[in-house]
Amino acid sequence: MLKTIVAGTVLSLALAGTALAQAPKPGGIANVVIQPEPPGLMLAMLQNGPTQMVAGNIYEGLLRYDFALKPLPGLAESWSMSEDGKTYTFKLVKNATWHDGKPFTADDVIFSVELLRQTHPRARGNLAKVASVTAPDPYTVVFSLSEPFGPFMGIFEVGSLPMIPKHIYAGTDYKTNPANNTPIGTGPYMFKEWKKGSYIRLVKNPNYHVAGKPYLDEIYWHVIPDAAARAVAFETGKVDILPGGSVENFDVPRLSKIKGACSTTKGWEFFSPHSWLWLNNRKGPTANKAFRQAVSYALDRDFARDVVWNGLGKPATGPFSSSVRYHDPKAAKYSYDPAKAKALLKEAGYKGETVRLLPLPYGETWQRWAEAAKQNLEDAGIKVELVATDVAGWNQKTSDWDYDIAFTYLYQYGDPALGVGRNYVSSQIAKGSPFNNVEGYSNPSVDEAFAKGAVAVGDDQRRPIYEAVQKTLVEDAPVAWLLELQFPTITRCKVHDLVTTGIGVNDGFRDAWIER
Amino acid sequence: MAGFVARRIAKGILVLLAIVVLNFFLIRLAPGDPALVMAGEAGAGDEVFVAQLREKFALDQPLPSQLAAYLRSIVGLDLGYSVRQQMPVATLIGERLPATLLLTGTAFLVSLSLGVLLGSLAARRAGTLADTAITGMALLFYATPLFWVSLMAIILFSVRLEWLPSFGFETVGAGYTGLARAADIVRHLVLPALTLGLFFMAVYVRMTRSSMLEVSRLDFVKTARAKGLTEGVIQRRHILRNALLPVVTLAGLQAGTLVGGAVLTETVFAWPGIGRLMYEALLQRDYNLLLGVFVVSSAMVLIFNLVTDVVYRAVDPRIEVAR
Amino acid sequence: MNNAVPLSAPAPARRRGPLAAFLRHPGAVIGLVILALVVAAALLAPILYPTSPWRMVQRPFVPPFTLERVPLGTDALGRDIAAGLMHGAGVSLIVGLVSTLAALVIGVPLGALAGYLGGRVDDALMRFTELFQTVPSFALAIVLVAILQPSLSSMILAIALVSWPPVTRLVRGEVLSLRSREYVQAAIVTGQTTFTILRREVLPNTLSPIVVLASLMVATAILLESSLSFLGLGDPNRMSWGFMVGAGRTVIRQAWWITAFPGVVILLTVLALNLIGEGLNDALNPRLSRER
Amino acid sequence: MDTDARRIAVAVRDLSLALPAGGDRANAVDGVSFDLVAGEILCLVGESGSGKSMCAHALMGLLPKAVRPVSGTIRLGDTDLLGQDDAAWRDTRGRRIAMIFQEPMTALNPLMRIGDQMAEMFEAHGQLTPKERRARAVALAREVGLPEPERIVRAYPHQLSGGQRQRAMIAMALALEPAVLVADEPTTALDVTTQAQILKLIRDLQRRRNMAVLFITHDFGVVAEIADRVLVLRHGRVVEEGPAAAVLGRPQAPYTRTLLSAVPTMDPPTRPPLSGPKAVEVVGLQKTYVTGGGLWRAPRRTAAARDVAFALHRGETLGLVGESGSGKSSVARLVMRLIEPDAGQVRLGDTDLTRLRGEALRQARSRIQMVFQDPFASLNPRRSVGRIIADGPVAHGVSLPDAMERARRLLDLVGLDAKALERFPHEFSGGQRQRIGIARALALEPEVLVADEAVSALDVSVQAQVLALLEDLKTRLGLSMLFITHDLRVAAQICDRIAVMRQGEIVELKTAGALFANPEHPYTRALLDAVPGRVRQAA
Repeated sequence: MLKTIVAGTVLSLALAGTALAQAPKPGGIANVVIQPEPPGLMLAMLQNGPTQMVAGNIYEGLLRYDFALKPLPGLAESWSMSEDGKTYTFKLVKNATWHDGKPFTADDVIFSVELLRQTHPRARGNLAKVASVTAPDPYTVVFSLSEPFGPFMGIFEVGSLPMIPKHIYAGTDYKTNPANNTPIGTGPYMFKEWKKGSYIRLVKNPNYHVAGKPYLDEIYWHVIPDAAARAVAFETGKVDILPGGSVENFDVPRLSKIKGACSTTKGWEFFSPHSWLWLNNRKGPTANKAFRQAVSYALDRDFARDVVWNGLGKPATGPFSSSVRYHDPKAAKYSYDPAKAKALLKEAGYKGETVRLLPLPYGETWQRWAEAAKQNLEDAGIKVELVATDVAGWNQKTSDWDYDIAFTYLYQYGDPALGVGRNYVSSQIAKGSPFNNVEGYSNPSVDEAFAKGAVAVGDDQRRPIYEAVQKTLVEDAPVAWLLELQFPTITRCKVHDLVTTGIGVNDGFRDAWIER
Repeated sequence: MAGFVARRIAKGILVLLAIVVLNFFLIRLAPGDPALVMAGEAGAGDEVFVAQLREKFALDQPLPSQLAAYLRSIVGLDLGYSVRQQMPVATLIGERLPATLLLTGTAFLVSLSLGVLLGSLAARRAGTLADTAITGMALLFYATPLFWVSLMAIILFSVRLEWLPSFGFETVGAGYTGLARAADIVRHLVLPALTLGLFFMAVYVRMTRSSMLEVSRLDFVKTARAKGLTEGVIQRRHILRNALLPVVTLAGLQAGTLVGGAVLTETVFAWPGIGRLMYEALLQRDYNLLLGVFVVSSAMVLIFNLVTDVVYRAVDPRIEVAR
Repeated sequence: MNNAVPLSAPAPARRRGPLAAFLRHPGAVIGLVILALVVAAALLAPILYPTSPWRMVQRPFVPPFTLERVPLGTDALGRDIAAGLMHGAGVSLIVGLVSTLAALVIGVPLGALAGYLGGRVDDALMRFTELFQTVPSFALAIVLVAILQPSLSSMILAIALVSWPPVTRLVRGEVLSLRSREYVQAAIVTGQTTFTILRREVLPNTLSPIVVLASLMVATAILLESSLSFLGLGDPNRMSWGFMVGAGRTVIRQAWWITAFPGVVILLTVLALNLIGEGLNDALNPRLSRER
Repeated sequence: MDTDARRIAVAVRDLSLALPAGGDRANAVDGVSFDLVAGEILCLVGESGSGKSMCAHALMGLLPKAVRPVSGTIRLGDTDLLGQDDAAWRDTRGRRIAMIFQEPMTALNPLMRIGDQMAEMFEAHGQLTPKERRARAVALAREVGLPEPERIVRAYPHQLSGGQRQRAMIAMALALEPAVLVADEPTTALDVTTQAQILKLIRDLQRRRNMAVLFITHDFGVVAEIADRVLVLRHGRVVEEGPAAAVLGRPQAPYTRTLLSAVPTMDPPTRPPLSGPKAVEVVGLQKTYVTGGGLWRAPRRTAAARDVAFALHRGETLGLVGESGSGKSSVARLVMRLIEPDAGQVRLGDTDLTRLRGEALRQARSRIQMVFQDPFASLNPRRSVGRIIADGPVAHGVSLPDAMERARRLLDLVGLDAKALERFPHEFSGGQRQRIGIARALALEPEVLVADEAVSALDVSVQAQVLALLEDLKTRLGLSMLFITHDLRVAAQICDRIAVMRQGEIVELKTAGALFANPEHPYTRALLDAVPGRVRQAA
């Protein structure tokens, strides 16, 4: 695990090295695909993927994270933690200004924390242990925690805790503030215009607080609803950048091989998207552990990766993605073994009831995957009916627990306390959200382990707790883990330094430049 | 005529209101709601978040009062507000409508004129090779799935031949103005308008042909022949003019549906029109926006039907009496 | 007033059977042959391809005409295109026929009532029909499928719900003209009940135009089904042609055959139905038939 | 007649026109010869299917595609028209031979102004300037007696009455002063008074311009009115030819004699007066049709029945005559309760038919039955003849076998073979169908028969047979009959009393003999005067 990260770092350094050989040249326009069209760009209100991708250029967080998820300076230039792990002090950059010219100060940070606690569900969870935020001087912010929180340094990237201008939002109704349509941040690019259904245009922020950056004059985010059309747009040179997930995976190998095209799978380390099948632990055949294990044995993950995902991603071994801290590869148990699946089904006393399988309504790849999974399960002797839904239907069915098996994938945010525990602890069993413990798994020992892991300080304390919990979960098979997903970013090779952190394209284009 | 128009408008408004009520309930029968969609897209969300969104969308109100509020605003010619897009529905539709009208209008005019031309040619040459070729081609286009032609057209003209752009309304960021911009838009327009128009052209070819054949058997055509008129004059002045009446009716019906019916073309060609807006609004359960699109496209249908009737009355002097 | 008998009196012998008229129409015969092949494919699919068409039988992207086992190649998951086409035939036919039948079941009685009863009933029914004709039909179909959530039955229902208004209008028009026909008046005069008159005198005589319209509606329904499936609104458990085109479009560049074959098959089927419709029209409505 | 003085305009010799294979005969027209002479009207007479219209169309080169000339010549001056090409035909049509058609309602382009359609005549032959053409159109309109010529040339066809349209057609045909005019049943679709005017117009114009006219008709009354010479056609062959007086007065061919004898005369036979009990009594019947209208427009009102009252005695035949739009058919339908009256009563014995509703009405209907006009539209094409006749009795509770037995008897009664039971309407001729219609009406053993133009669509010889049948049945079964017709000759033959209707009103009602001998109302007089052939017959 550690080794991979080191290797990754070395590789990225090597890439940085080649880039350094060519000095960045300012100027140029980046044409990027955005899919689907975001509902808005106000990052504190909306956390959709496309919103984050575009707004990551407009807003900034206090920190950024490298490929190994170590903190990098953002709007905070330095930081420190007290011995007891309960007090964190951030020094802010002094020359940052909002796009309307007002200076960025500690008051904005305090205001943002307050605002986000109301509007941002993930920030609300992440900030749960923050007792107070204070500003001893305009460029220093102190977070005091009620008890230690292991992953605290990992919650400050732009999508998780974006900085919002106090002078615009204070005292207003956040939801209807007109500035939501013309977002103002401190980021390297400023919002210019949005032609709904066509494109969003950002322009260079000339007063950006990092000298010499950014390099690009403008960024156009093109809305192209049809996946095939997006692929054609890249081929014909209409767009230069296809962020991860914007073309179907079937097209990735072909587009990557086009002359002058480069691709990277980096930039997703922070999110570490992890896919699995929700198995309804409450009722039906899936309530039976042996049946759930049978499902896991029946799935051909290598086929899914090689054929459905065109070789992208890797089979998931358990609840922790390999880029999440304390991932334990030894916890692995399930390989493709239809015979064993059949035996387990017999043991479970499965009598051929039809099981409803909910594909994830996010495009062709997921649909194909569901079709392939259905075949896998039927080969093992499970009778499966695919249930078609759209996004709204899927969300309703999963959050109302009205399913037997459902595809999903979720971000893990680098730390088990931020992105893993929510799916397995019993306190997170609640209707109305598709992201909590939807499967309804309840195990007191797991609950306790995740509680302890979150407040333990230091890797030495946290690692054994999490390794144990991985073993328990794999054995109980509350869900059937599938693949660690990779969403390669495809660009023209003349676009440099687009992906420089573990947050990838979502971290903004502040380092990117185009060779001309 | 003014009375007729007023009567039709009054009737149209009633139909529109009925459509609003019907669709209002219809849409809400769909599983899920906009709050869930947004929560889902966010990749994170708890009950508080979803509840906040519901409040924001005014979904926490009882259904009848939501309908009453909507009807009130509709009567005031206000299509409401899309909370999801953070914009008034009218603005959103207003931004998309010109593109749709351009696309469907072009497709309509091209298909109508080509269809009538080819259809009358086929009728005149009924039974000959030219007739067989034209009707065969029309039948082929009529039977071809629109989306399939679109895909094939993109492959051929955009990818293989690189003659025409494959998607979008114009070259974004090229900074064209004036004529250059118009030319650019036209280049983008060609493929979607043609593929959309092919089907309708087929319809008009068939309609014109059969209508002309039917009219050509009427007595007054014999009268015209008995006058010693040339075949061209007979075809043009006597047959075609009368044969066009049913075509006008059909065209009126279709011009209306073209407004809302270009979902497929707009999706495949990434044309920023309201057909696509409707589909997206549906998937996002953006109720106000979806209803707004329905209201506007239905209103368009009614307007086009009215225009057709007015045209019909202008062309056919008999109507006044028949009514 | 004096209705002279037409120029060439239709002597009894001149009337030829509609079947003969139909079979003399070369297009209709071609259409019939194609349709027969499609029906045969649907019937033979479970025999020739007993395993599910969803089964991954070969490596993905096998081009057509290279492997004997998969003559038309495989799709992105290695499923047999030929098997998909065969099994899809059934779905297309079922959707086409059942939705058309459903539309007729809605449309014919409404049209008959409106046309025969006239007055307020007619007015009310026509306003109702207008309502459905004013909303763009494809958009309405999409919304309906989305509401009901995609499945074979919801698709059939949606297609039926958007395609009945023309039936109603046609039947109404026919009934309206038949109502004043003398043999209908004769039936009234001889004291037959309204229901009997509709069933015995009126509706049988609207049959020809309805049959013609229905054949075209089946074609349109198959197109609609494929369009909905193309947008991903099809039944995920049924292999259908529209689904195949939709699933193949993302890989159309690498594997043209995945989209091309089902596209061609849809085209041919719809074409066949249209040809049959034209043939039926010529045979059953000789008034409208082509130039002698 | 001096042959040298006759200027032959068109000479038709041995003309044969072939029908497509598979028809009931090989040739539509078989070896027909005739001359069209300047200043003379040649009437081509025959029943339907005689080929008379084909001859007319052959003269214009307007034969249907399937009909080909196989032999013979049509000489116009030095040219054989049959041999000329399309361009020559176009030059001939309108300029040298012009034609008017049967249906003035459909023979004019509905979308063009009358004047423009007249002007087209000049345009087609490259004559005059557009301005002159318009002036000539007005002059022509005036010549054919159209009212307000300046205005009417700007009108559309639908704004004209049937007679005015036929005048417009004639004006068009005369525009280029053709030597020959072909008139194909030009007055058949017109009311009798209008017919008289149009016949007079044609006659006048023909004399004034010294044209040769080929006049196609099936009506011997019209022949008597207008013909100089007559040519009788049967099955495409000439049966008899000669001067009008000779053919009408001393017909040689048996067929001609049969035809002529079938034409009803204007002298009603003397009938014993009837004053038995009233079978039907109609009191104060009112019906006004309201069309169009709405919030912003005043509706158009047409009176179909204005205070109509009459009684029909048992065993009596009451004729209801009038022109189109007089309301006679509406009265028939009101009596049948096929339409609802605005006011008034129809009493059937003691029963007030207008009061009955639903089931009671359905039951009462068996007492009064109807025979319809159109033999092709009055029988359901999809039901066997047996079922058509039996449906009524079955609806009134008779078992199907009994009803079929009754149908068999009725077929025998109306003179049809019992085998007809199993067959379908399209297998029968018009006259046979009308017999089936009568059988259907009789199946319910009614007291009253309403015959609405029951013989109007039939050829004259068939018409005579059906009339005889009706007469016979009425007497044998003791029926009363309300007989609606536009044809005064028919009315004279069959009716005991006759009511003359105009604009929804009965203007005169008396016995047939009295009405013809001594018409009182001016409208009745006008109607009687207009009957074609009356003058010559009287002379």
